[in-house]
Amino acid sequence: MNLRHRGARSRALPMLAAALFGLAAGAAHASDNKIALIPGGPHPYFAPWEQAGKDAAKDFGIAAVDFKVPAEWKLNLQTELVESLVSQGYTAFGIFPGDAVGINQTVEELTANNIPAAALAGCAQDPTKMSFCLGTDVFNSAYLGTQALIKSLGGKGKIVHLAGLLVDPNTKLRMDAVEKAVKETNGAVTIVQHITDTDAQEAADQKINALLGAQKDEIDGLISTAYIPSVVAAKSLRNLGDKRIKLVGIDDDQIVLDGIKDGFVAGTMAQNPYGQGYVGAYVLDLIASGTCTVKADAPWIKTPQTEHFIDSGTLLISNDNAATYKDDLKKITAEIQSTFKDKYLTCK
Amino acid sequence: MTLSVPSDSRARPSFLAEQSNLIGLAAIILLFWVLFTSLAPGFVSTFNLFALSRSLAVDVVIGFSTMVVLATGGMNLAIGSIGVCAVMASGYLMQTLGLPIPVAMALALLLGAFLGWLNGFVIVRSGVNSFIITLASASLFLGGMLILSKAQTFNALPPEIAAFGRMRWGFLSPLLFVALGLGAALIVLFRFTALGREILAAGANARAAELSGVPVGRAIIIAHTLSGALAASAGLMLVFRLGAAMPSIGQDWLLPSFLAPVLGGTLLAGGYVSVVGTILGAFLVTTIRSGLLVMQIGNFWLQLFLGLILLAAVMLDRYRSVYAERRSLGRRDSGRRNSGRRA
Amino acid sequence: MSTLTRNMSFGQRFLANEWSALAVAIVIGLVALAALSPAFLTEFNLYVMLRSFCVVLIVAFAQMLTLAVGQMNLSVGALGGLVAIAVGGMMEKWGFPVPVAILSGLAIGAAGGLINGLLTVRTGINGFIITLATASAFTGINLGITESIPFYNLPAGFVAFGTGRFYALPYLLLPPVLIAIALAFFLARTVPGRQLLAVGGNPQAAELSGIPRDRVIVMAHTLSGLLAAAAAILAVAQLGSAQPTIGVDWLLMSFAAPIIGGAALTGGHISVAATALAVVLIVIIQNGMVLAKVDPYWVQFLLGALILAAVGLNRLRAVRAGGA
Amino acid sequence: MRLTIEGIGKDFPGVTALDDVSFEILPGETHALMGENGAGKSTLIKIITGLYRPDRGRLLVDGKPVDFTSPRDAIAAGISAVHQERNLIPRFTVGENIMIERPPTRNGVIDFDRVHAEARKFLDLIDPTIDTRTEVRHLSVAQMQIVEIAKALSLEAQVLLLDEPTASITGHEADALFAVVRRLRDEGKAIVFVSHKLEEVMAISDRVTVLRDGKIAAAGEPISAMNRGKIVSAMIGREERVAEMGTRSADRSQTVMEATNLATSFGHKNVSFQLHKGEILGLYGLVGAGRTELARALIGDGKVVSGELRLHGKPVTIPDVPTAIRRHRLGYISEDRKAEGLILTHPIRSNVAITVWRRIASSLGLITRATERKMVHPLVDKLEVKTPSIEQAVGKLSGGNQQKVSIAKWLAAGVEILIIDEPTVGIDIKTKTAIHELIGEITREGLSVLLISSDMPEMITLADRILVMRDFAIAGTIENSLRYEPMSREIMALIHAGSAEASPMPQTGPAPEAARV
Repeated sequence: MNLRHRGARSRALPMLAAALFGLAAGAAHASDNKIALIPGGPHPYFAPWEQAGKDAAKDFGIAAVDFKVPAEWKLNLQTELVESLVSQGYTAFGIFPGDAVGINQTVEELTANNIPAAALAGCAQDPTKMSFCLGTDVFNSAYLGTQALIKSLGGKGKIVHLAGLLVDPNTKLRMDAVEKAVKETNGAVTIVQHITDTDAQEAADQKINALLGAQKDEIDGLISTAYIPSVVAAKSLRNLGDKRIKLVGIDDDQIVLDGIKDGFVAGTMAQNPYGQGYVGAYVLDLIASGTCTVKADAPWIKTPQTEHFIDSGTLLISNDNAATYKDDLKKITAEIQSTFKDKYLTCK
Repeated sequence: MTLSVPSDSRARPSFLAEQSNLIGLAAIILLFWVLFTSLAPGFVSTFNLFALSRSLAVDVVIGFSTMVVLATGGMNLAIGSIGVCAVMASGYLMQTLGLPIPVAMALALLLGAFLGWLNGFVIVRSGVNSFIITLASASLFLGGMLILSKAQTFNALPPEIAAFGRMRWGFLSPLLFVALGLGAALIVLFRFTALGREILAAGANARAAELSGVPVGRAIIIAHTLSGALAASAGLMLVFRLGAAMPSIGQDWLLPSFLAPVLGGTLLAGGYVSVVGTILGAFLVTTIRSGLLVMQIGNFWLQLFLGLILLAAVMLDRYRSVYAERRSLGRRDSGRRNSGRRA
Repeated sequence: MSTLTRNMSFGQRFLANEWSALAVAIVIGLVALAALSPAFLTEFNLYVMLRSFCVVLIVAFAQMLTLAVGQMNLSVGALGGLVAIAVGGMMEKWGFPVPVAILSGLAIGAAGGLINGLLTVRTGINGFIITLATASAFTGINLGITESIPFYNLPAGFVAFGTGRFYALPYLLLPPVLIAIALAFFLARTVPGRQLLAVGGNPQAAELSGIPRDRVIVMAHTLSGLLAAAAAILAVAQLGSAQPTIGVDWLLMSFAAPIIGGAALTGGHISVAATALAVVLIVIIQNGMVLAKVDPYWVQFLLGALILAAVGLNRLRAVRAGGA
Repeated sequence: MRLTIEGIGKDFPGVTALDDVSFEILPGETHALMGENGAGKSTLIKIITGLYRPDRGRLLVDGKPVDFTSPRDAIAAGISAVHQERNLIPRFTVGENIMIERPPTRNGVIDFDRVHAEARKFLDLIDPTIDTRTEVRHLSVAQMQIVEIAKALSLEAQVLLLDEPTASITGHEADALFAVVRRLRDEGKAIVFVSHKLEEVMAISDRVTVLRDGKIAAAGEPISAMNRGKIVSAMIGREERVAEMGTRSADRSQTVMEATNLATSFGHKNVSFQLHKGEILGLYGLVGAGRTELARALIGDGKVVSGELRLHGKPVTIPDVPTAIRRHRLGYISEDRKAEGLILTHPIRSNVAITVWRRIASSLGLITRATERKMVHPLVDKLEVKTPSIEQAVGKLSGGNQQKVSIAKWLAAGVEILIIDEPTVGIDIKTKTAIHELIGEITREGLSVLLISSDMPEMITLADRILVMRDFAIAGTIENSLRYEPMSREIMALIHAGSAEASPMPQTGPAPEAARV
């Protein structure tokens, strides 16, 4: 049940973008690689990966790019799925780590069998044999989100952090990020408390409403770093009719977007799942074919989790760009894909 | 229905009859293996067999951990929490304190045993249902672990740990042999020791056992201690498997821990366990899961097929045993009587 | 013996109630939290607590009914999830009117419970295993249909019901209260209700007394499924969207509340009032921990400690009342 | 209603339980059904009440064949029964238990006032002191039995089967029951009466059918044509043998257990007695007098709060049962074999060896089945436990054989003092004799026995001296003269001394020879 956060429903991200870049880059080198894109478990965030995989297969002439979902959010189900796909002849894996640390042993085994793997959407914790991590920088996203919240509060106030599963290592990172952003205000902003384990609907509903019930007059802002509490908090503020408390959430759930439109939510941190799947498949194909290798001295971003990070694009959706952010993400995807080879790979 | 047979004709019930349940289970597993092997060649690839053996090893030990408590007619909902406490302790001891691996492992096992003992002690002393006590202690232990570890992962363990997890003996993981070794020890315990017998007697009829001089309280405490140690073992096996000590281990153990022993014939009511049955029960579930994955059934629908096949398997086993019973009776209505009772 | 209950003082009679310790614990909790934080007794906080009480209570009842006949239903959550997305789907995709969707959802829940019951009785396989398997199947159907994507566009009136309130009383509280009353009445005063308890109390005796045991077990499972469905529909209203994840964390709580309320795992002994009080206690504990700004790392620990304390208090009561 | 049993047969694995059983139960008669345990009585009753279906033959009601598939069918046909097993719902009230088959309802809602009123009517026939609003779990065993009977009466069935209805009730209550039986008979109902107590059967039956090894040994013989000896020889297939107790010359010089002014956590006060080596000390009293509780306190399953307990002359305090067994060689056989005595699902081997596992384990703590068998076989042989194998689950044995296993267990443990609580409840005549002989034999080998029994003939047959207990205190001690008449008079006098409702003599059995059953 790990990492049930982030997520969005940008299914709509059209093939258009794919077709655009596909014509340029793909079709030339048909490959017989079978690539699997594996999320941590069933979650709406990953839905765009299916289309992204299909598009990538078509655009880049890959034999197969399949979206394979573990039956539940359990690390062992994810690793079993990976293992069985190896038995079925898959040659590369794009994985959202069901656990940032726990996945590494499996990746190590994959690379020992000359099967490359990349972390998509979320990173594995270094040291890891993942070729690279293309995703949302967990720390940075939480940091930027908190900064956005602080800005909307006018630089002062009391905030509460709503976080995901406590036993997930990423949760600790997010807590640190929030605290870092708060510390930079030199005491103008204070954290009242971190509320964790809010990734299940009912738990989130209960805890967040309890928080609002008890302290709605004392707190000024909410930063949510997980998918479900973002949705629940947006909804609760709307019920309460409270526009005073500012909320910055994560992901573009319809409820959150509506909240932004109606002024109950200050903003939300968008992620780019389609781009992660699409670019991830493209690069994995190059690596698995032996055409390219990962460059050691590329301009990687260093994060607390890994030294081989590529930002798939994080941007704040607010009232200003709620209508256009999808196009922004498309641009980012195109940009990453077209420059990836030169920036990060050494190719024959 | 007294069987008026003189006592000197003391034919033991045949080995086959006694083991018929296990044989039935084994036959069903065999059936699935034939099926999966013929439908999906990847199923018997060495890579898949290795992966299967490794998952099986952990599931078997988790099953044992619940089984020893089921023997007393109780439950242990805290095995996941005990497991993760042992895991984090081992991580701390190896990574932070730098203790040698065997020492750290031994201490972690000891911690698991101690937490199990604590469960047993409170259950016996308070006389409160083990379900409630272990429900509460599951929270307590997990909470204690979180307070102490701040949910930090230990991922700089000695490299030997991960190496052992990747090691292959033939095409099997050595972890499976560890699990089977534990199983052998449990068979000895329940068949050949006074303690094991006492645990079973306490589970079958605590009052009668007590009046026969069995220290029932002690038997229950020891069963829980053992359960704690086994939960810790399962946790440590995952440390080898994952090469890291993580606070999220153990959270999803509860259902598999019951599934394996109950499928294998261990009674929830207590008083009877089947070690081999638990191994076969875990084996059946692992086989089905792995087979479905290899056959590429489902994705999102996988759970449905898993449920249906599990249902089919238990029903097949049920009808096999009813059929066997009828043949030996030459009678029809025995099935009716047995129906329904008790989860 | 027969006059035992007659000659007791009020205090003794109170102690003899299964739920008295829970009631005491709840009062202590309320007083402590009210003293600790002025926000606790505000109208909105009371509303929040009552609202989070609703779904959990019905889930606890769903499990309680199978416990009553000495069975278990491990599929409460899975069935709930299935009903939740079915109701959501019917409203969003097919545009069913709300009452039709709700009735269909309840029917699906009852059908799922009926399947559990029939399989248990007809095959003679332990209900534990049957419901474990069907739980997996229900979840599979849920995920297969939704591919884990929730249904959002629910009728406004339905969603409004989930959030509306009359002062501190959420509208959402109405169904659980009605269900609790109906259930208490059903178990205490109707023939099928008594038969259900009789089968749990002594199955052989019930059968010899002409009670159709198998039919009663099937009935218990069916009602359990029905209640799981009711809880799921309520959860959908409460959350404002039909999430496939509804129900995933129901299982433990579904057992905890009836058992803390004194239900025996072996059947025959359950209490609607005590189960309800156990849910109240759990809700207060959880609310209190947010209110008291408990360090997240301590939340789990305190939850366990408080449950243990409540149980200990009840144990003490039982010993005092001589009912140990 | 005429119930015809025609050529009924029923098989179980490896055994034919009933074979070609035919007889008729007529309206307006009390029909005794006799037979030893295992003769097929219970199977027959289960067929008549719809729990089993016969493999051969058929049942006819008023000449028309019927096919019962469940107890509901039998009840609908007008047949009700008091079974040997306890068939009450513990957490339901007495009233509701009695009316459980057809609770009076109003608009579909159970009318509890009428439930209790109706139940009261039937309960009053036997025991007006039981409150219908008490939960059954608070009742004593005897009271539960009475509720069972009232429940069967409440159906107002045409055929009423009573399977050992007097097993655990007092003579007083039994008398009330017999009065009801006679009245029902006079109203034209048929009563089938199953009992091991010959005296009862002789006293209230009109006709008697005897089963032996699943076959009819006597079918519907008028009781006037039978006598005790004829019934017994029909049952066991030979002449009755009286327990041969041999000469009991207990040497009273050696006191193994001595209680002085004991008070216990159960409420006993001033309990004093002495038990000598090789002696059988009887402990008689009505149900509820505190006999079982005294046994419990003695073995450490309750607390002695004051007074002194000496074993072999040394003062002891026994904190728990294991200490009683291991250190003081003191054992207890419970009256409730199923709930407290044996582990029914486990084999004979485990049930006997349970007391000695620790002793027979090797230095590594290991026991093999072979070691256990070596220990268990001689005892099973010596006690003549009838079983195909010592791996047989104890639950599948007859009551008598179960009791033998209980005794074997304590012989294995090597106890010196054994407290035996109601050793022959629900055990048939032949086995009862064997159990009595067995108890005699073990005391001759030096064991001392504290015998608790409500069965007066049994007490007078076995005991050397009899302690009479009343209200958790010893009312007196009587030296056994072995003469039934004066002994029973003396005992009852002690029991009822000072009690307001001094009842007449117990109706357990006036026949003088009963003392040696």
